[in-house]
Amino acid sequence: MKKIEAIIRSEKFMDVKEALEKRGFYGMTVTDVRGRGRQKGMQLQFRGRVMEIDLLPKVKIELVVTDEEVNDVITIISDYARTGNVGDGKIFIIPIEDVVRVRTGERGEKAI
Amino acid sequence: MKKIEAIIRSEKFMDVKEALEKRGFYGMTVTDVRGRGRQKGMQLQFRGRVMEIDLLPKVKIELVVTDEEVNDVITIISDYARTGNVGDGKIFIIPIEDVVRVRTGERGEKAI
Amino acid sequence: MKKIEAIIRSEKFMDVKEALEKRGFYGMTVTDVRGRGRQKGMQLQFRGRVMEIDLLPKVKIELVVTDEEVNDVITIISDYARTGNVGDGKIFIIPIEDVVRVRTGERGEKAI
Amino acid sequence: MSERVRRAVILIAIVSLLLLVTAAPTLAISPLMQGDATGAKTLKEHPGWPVDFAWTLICGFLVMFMQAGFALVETGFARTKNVANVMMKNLIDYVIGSLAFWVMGYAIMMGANWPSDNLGIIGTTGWFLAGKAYDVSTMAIWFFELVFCATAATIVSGAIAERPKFSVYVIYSAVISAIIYPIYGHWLWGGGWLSSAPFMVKLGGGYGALDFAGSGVVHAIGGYIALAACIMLGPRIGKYDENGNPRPIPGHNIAYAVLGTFILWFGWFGFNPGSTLSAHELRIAVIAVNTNLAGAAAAATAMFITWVKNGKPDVGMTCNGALAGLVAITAPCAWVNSWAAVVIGIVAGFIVCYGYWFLENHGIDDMVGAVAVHGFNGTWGLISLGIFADGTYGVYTTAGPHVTGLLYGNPGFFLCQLISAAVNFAWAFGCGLILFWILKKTMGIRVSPEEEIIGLDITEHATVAYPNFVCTETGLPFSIRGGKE
Amino acid sequence: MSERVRRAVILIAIVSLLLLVTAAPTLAISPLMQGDATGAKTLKEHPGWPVDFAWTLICGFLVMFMQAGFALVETGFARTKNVANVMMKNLIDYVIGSLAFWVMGYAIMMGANWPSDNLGIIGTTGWFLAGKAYDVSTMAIWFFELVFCATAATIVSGAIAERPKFSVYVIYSAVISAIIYPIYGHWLWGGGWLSSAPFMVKLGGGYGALDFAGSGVVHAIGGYIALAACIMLGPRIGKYDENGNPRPIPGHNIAYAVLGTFILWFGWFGFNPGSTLSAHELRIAVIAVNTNLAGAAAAATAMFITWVKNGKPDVGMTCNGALAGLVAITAPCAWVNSWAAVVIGIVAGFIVCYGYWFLENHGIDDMVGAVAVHGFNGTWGLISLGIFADGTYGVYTTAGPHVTGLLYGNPGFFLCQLISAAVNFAWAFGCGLILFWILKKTMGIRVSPEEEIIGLDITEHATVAYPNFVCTETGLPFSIRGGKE
Amino acid sequence: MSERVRRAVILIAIVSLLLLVTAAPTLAISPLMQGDATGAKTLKEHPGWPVDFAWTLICGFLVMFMQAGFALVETGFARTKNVANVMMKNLIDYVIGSLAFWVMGYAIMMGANWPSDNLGIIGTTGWFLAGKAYDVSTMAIWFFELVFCATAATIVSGAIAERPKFSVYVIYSAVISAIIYPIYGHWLWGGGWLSSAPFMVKLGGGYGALDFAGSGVVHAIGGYIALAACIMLGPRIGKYDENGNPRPIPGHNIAYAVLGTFILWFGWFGFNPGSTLSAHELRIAVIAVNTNLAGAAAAATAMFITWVKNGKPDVGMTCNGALAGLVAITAPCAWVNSWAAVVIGIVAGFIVCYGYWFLENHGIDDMVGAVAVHGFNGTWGLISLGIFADGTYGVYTTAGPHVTGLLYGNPGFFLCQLISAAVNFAWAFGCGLILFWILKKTMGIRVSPEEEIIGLDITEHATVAYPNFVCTETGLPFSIRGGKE
Ligand SMILES: Nc1ncnc2c1ncn2[C@@H]1O[C@H](COP(=O)(O)OP(=O)(O)O)[C@@H](O)[C@H]1O
Ligand SMILES: Nc1ncnc2c1ncn2[C@@H]1O[C@H](COP(=O)(O)OP(=O)(O)O)[C@@H](O)[C@H]1O
Ligand SMILES: Nc1ncnc2c1ncn2[C@@H]1O[C@H](COP(=O)(O)OP(=O)(O)O)[C@@H](O)[C@H]1O
Repeated sequence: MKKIEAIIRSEKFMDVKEALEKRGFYGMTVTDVRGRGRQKGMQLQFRGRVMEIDLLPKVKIELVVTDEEVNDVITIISDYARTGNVGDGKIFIIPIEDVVRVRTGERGEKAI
Repeated sequence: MKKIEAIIRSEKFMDVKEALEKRGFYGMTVTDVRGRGRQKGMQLQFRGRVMEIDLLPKVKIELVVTDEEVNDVITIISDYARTGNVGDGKIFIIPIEDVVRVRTGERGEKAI
Repeated sequence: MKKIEAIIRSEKFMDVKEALEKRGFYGMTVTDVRGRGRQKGMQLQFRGRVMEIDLLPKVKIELVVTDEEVNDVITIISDYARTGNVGDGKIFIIPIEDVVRVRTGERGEKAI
Repeated sequence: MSERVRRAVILIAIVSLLLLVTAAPTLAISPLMQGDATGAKTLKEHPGWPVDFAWTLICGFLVMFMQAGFALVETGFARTKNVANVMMKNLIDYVIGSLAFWVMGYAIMMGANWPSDNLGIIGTTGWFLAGKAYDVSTMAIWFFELVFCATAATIVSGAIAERPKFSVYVIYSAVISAIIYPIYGHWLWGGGWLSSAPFMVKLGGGYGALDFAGSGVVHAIGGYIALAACIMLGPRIGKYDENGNPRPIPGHNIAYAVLGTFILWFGWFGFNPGSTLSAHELRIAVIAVNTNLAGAAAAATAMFITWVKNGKPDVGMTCNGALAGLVAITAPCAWVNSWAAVVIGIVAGFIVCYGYWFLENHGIDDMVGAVAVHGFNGTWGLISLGIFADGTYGVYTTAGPHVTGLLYGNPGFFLCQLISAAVNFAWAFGCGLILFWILKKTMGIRVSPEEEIIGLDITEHATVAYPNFVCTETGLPFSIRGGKE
Repeated sequence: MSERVRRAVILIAIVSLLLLVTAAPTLAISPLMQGDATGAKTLKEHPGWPVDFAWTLICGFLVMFMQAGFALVETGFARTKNVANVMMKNLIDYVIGSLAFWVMGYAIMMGANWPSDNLGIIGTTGWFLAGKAYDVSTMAIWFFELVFCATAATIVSGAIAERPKFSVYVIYSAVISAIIYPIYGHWLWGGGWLSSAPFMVKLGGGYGALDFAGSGVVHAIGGYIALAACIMLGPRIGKYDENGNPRPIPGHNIAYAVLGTFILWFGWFGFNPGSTLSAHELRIAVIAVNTNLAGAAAAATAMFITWVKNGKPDVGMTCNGALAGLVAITAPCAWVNSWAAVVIGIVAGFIVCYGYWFLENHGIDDMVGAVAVHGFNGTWGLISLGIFADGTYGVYTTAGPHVTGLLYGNPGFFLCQLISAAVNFAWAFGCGLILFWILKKTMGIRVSPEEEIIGLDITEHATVAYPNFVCTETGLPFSIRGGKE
Repeated sequence: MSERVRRAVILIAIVSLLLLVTAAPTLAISPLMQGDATGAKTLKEHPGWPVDFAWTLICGFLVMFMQAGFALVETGFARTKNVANVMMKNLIDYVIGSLAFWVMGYAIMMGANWPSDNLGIIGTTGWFLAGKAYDVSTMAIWFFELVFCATAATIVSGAIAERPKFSVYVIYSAVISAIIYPIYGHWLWGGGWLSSAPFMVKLGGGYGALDFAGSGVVHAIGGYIALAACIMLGPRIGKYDENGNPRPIPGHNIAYAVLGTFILWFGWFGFNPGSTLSAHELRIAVIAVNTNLAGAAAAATAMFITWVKNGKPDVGMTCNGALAGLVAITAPCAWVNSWAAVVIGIVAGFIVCYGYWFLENHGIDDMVGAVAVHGFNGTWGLISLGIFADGTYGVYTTAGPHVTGLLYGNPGFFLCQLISAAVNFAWAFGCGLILFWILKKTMGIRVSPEEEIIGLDITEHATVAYPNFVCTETGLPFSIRGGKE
């Protein structure tokens, strides 16, 4: 089992979520984060003085899936989160040793 | 060492925290997240029109523990976070290669 | 590749960020979390009655780096986040199996 | 639609119908038996009244605006999950109160005395503002009394917040505005027995119990009903630890609380000076000054008390202090000098701090401190009037007899005030207990523990106050361990 | 600096210059041709006027404060990413409106009738408040009319929020304040044809169309321009699902919305009673009472409607309900009794709920419900005045002829009101369509979809309303799937 | 309890005791030597005064409400970690100011002239509002002057926010309200030398320096004390980068800032028109119009300046612009025509933008822009009065001599105003420097860097303003790199 951690643009989240849902990936955990990378921030003003913001709001989606599903999920997320501009985000694949469903105590793949 | 990532109901957080504390698990990191899974969301209204919310607020607890402690912690969290209804949450076990205590620079298990 | 998860004091975040930037570590994802450990919380009052707060605001920095860079990053973070008092935080090193850059679909180290 | 709702709605439908049927005749198309609805006659008889009408109405507007102040203070002291509910309760008590006071509250409070002019128990004329009550003067007074009534009603919402059923609150709003508040109001301001019965007048030396702008009539009534309601409801989940020690549950927005305090202070200038109902009473200037000084003295006192106690000045308690001083000066504002106003304020500052902590230590979970602010200090207002009245102002008017208190040699009047304070407490607390006891036995007054934990916004209104924000209770207050005195 | 901005600035520079040049002569240093600028003469002729000036001005201040109420209601119903923009629009429409009404709005509205006294289409004197208009009475009326004009202007901002270009809004603000509002205002309040043309007066039986405080002149004008603007702009991205079913987009702060409602209610006491422009009209007391009762009845009605419909009382709709009642009573407030006020309010509560849902179901995305609140209920206000006027008050004054409606045997006046309502709708909706159509064809009225998704705070003002908060749309409203009726 | 607190408390105890002892005799039970406390005599002598009392008091209430406006603007421009502290300072300066002005401020400001009637330096009667000052007229004036005094005091809190010790602020509040403000106030409004010394009156041509509602007396005094305080405190940590370039530190809630601006604008209608102290001065209408136009013109100007400069209209600066215009018109409001009001406003818009940026570039870290808004524009208000006064209004009254400025041929009066502006700056800035220098040397005026970084809410009040929200400074402003001009 793997945990897929995708950091994407906030404004693409809804599309990604719907695409995942259509392919049967319903469970997920979402966090609001701020990130920076190649994307160089943006300019805001405060009382007429310009400033540079270098941490931009992003959404982090965490999905735990079986090993076989990993590539599917990666493809879906990449497809739907992409705009082609810097700042589209990253997907990290992290090994998961075990999963427990709190409600039933089930373990392993059937608990996902 | 493992990282235990538990996603539980917000309203159960206090109970879980106290239970962990009683068994000696004090250190933890907590994040507010939103999640969905089998639980099908809830209905709210806005200006009289009903809407379906499908991401519900959850609390994510992260605890890094030694390999031996993993099962203890899983049991405690499961016991105290359980209501028996869908939405009780999940626990993920993730391998940790090393831990550093910033204050002292200690590494490994003694840094937990 | 590894994911470095550092939980540090909020007020040290700016220093750490600048230090990382100077050594060329620009990409990162930041989350606001609350944590507890040896640090014993703080006292606040509400309407004249004193209370003990045991979860304190911390900042979590996530950086994905190549295996060679891990120690560098650990040193930088430790150096700049340290005050020498309890509550300075922890750094966890987590294995990463793959990284995908959403924009280009690149995978592995070149996607970091 | 749940059964409970269905029943509520049917009830309301029936009541409304009844009211309209009752109303129809009195509202009959011929305005024969009405008062001076155009105002022409009144103006002719009293050419100086325009300024008094303007004064009374504008001050009334300010008092109405206090609703926003209460809403903010209470919402600020509530947790995020109950914000919409607290706001809604504050809106709806004004709404329901307006209608209830129109239907019957006013008639009971300001109508003709029953059983006799000498011993007024309740008023009996002016239902629906129909007939003779369709008169410009009556309307002005109705409006002014309404906003006072609504103030009394709204006090309770903050004290009992975060746990009662919303439907219960709707019914409570109707009952206090239609019955509980008007009756004590009648006794003091409607020519009822406390102010006008011969034995009271004799005891006071020419006047019975007094209350200039409502420390007792408005604030203590609200405060002691709140006390009864808090007792009947019990404390919020998590308010007391296993050993029964109180745990603070901080409000979610201190900025709202301070803003609300400013709005209330602002509105109080309508409340107290406006209560002359006439700008020809130039004493309004003294009243404004006294009001302000008492509020300031009490706020400073409360601030210093917490500063000394915990080493840091507490913001919430300073707000409570300001309100406490304003409540306390409300009864005596027209009859004391500025030095006395400061002293009354200082004492109010002590009362609110120690009163609040005392109640909290004894199992009364009053979210905003309303009992200490409005109840205890309302009583202190009645009593301090009996002490400090300095003989420079008459019975709600410049003309004599001028009112004097204990310090100025009139122990009889001081006794009058003690009687009034005791009756006030008994009436409000008693009615509160009965009302909430009946509601508890019939429909139940408290939401379920699950609902309470999830928050009333979602469970009572299917809404979330701040949907775009990440809100949390994990840091505070869920992780509070044992408050310390 | 983008091209668009450059052009806007140049435009403004030219206009300003023109204005100053025009103004210069009239502002000439000699005050020869001015009115009574000191007020000495006016006071001598009308020694009773100080109270009327004080009343009119203070009520005007309250109406000005309604700007804050609108700003809060609208901001509360907007998403976090548009907060600064909505606030800014509310501030700037008052700013631009003040200047535009000074330059020409007032002259068109209250100036001497053109083409003839009998058939006034527009007013023609008082530009820049110069010359004869430099007079204390004129100034008082200017101020009072300005704050009404600004109310009409600001209604639109909430309806169309979250998508129009800010520059478009600036221009819109100028046009409504300088032209659209003043012209209909002239017809009703400036001696224009709807109120004073002989055929209207004959039809009404001694008076033409009436509107005491502006259900039609202010609210319906704003509401129907909003309707036109909503149609020209189209709904926000995400408001309708693939099947065209509306999806609720909850506002980010329900506490602001309720606070705003309280402030508006408070300000309405300036709006309605203040419209006598004189405290000598003791009828102000009746007006205050009617205003309050209609607001309360409508709020209660809206609450019960949602309670029955969805099983829980809705907070946002209750706020809308209160405002709907206040809008509806604004035209008839001086001419009806309290029973009628309650009935008018109850009907308003139904209109606002079903009106809002109807529009939402038909593709009109009105963020705050302004069309239902101000438009539909503005019309209902005009009509209800034609129905319920009970013959106890004259034409904006105590003196006769007293105004009667359908129920009291004057169908002619009822017809007058229907005509006025129809003209009102045609004028506002028509002008709105033309204005926004021209703007759409020339500069474009809507931001790009990308800008809309990012939010207008960043794209139009380069700012973030709450920089220290983590704000999210992932839970709400992005994850809403299909609203249900 | 820390040592610092202990000392503060003891100090306060001693002072209070002293005050009470001093007070006791004057407060003696016999009202023999008091003024007209009931108001009966005053009313008999001046039967027209009720409307003037009502006007003055209601306007005073509006000014008091400006405290809420200041609190919101300042809190909105502060970071989350200092919200409770900023709110508390705004509350407490009103509280302490009320008491200090009662004890001595009023006596110094409005008491009998010393050393001579011709050359008043300070006032000397009316301590504690006792004795002769227990009089309805005195009380009305006390109240009105108090709320002005509190405005001056509160201006400083926003400028120096996020770094001073709270205890220092308490002491500062007492000193400005008891001494600094009253003395300059006496010179202008208490019959002191600037307005009444023979050489000034001669220079002005029948009147000395004037200031209708306090551009100088209130705003510039507050603004220049703020400047001194900013210099003594130094900038906030992080305000300047290594090269000394300013970095913007955005406030946490732009909605509060705009709401506060609306409240201040609303309150200003009490501030300026109310300063006639009489509704018989029908000029109040002109004053209201001028006030509004200047605010609007300045807001529009500031908006366009930022729009041109950065390509987008800035919300915060537009708010500052509105306030700048209101400050500038405060002195001349009664003496100029509407065209001049617009011009004064436009200039104010430029002054506030470039003034603020200039100071920021020169190391003055003024969180809200108070020096530019209140200081520079206060001075501009005094000077513009000397330029534009058009001879249509007398010296605070309708009666002559009518005031004329430079443009209308009276350079002497223009000189008077320049002198007044210079004295004003010297007095405020000098006193500010001395006061904060003494406090710095004795108790220290600034919290430690650690405390500043953690935030004053926790370190000064042991509280958190929004405990249920996740607040962050990681996105903004901690990650701002170098502001650009
Ligand atoms: N090395 C990294 N470690 C952790 N998160 C990263 C890293 N690099 C980028 N990110 C996250 O990915 C987001 C997008 O990265 P960015 O480099 O701006 O875009 P792109 O991947 O399209 O080049 C960032 O905002 C940040 O949250
Ligand atoms: N595949 C998944 N990946 C990540 N998080 C998940 C996944 N499935 C569920 N979750 C998280 O667990 C929470 C509870 O899951 P849910 O399926 O509703 O309950 P249960 O586990 O009791 O069936 C969700 O709200 C979500 O935060
Ligand atoms: N076992 C743990 N698992 C996860 N997070 C931890 C753990 N222990 C500590 N932390 C995080 O590290 C932070 C600092 O830990 P603490 O023990 O207070 O300081 P120190 O590491 O300096 O002794 C905590 O606030 C918490 O967020």
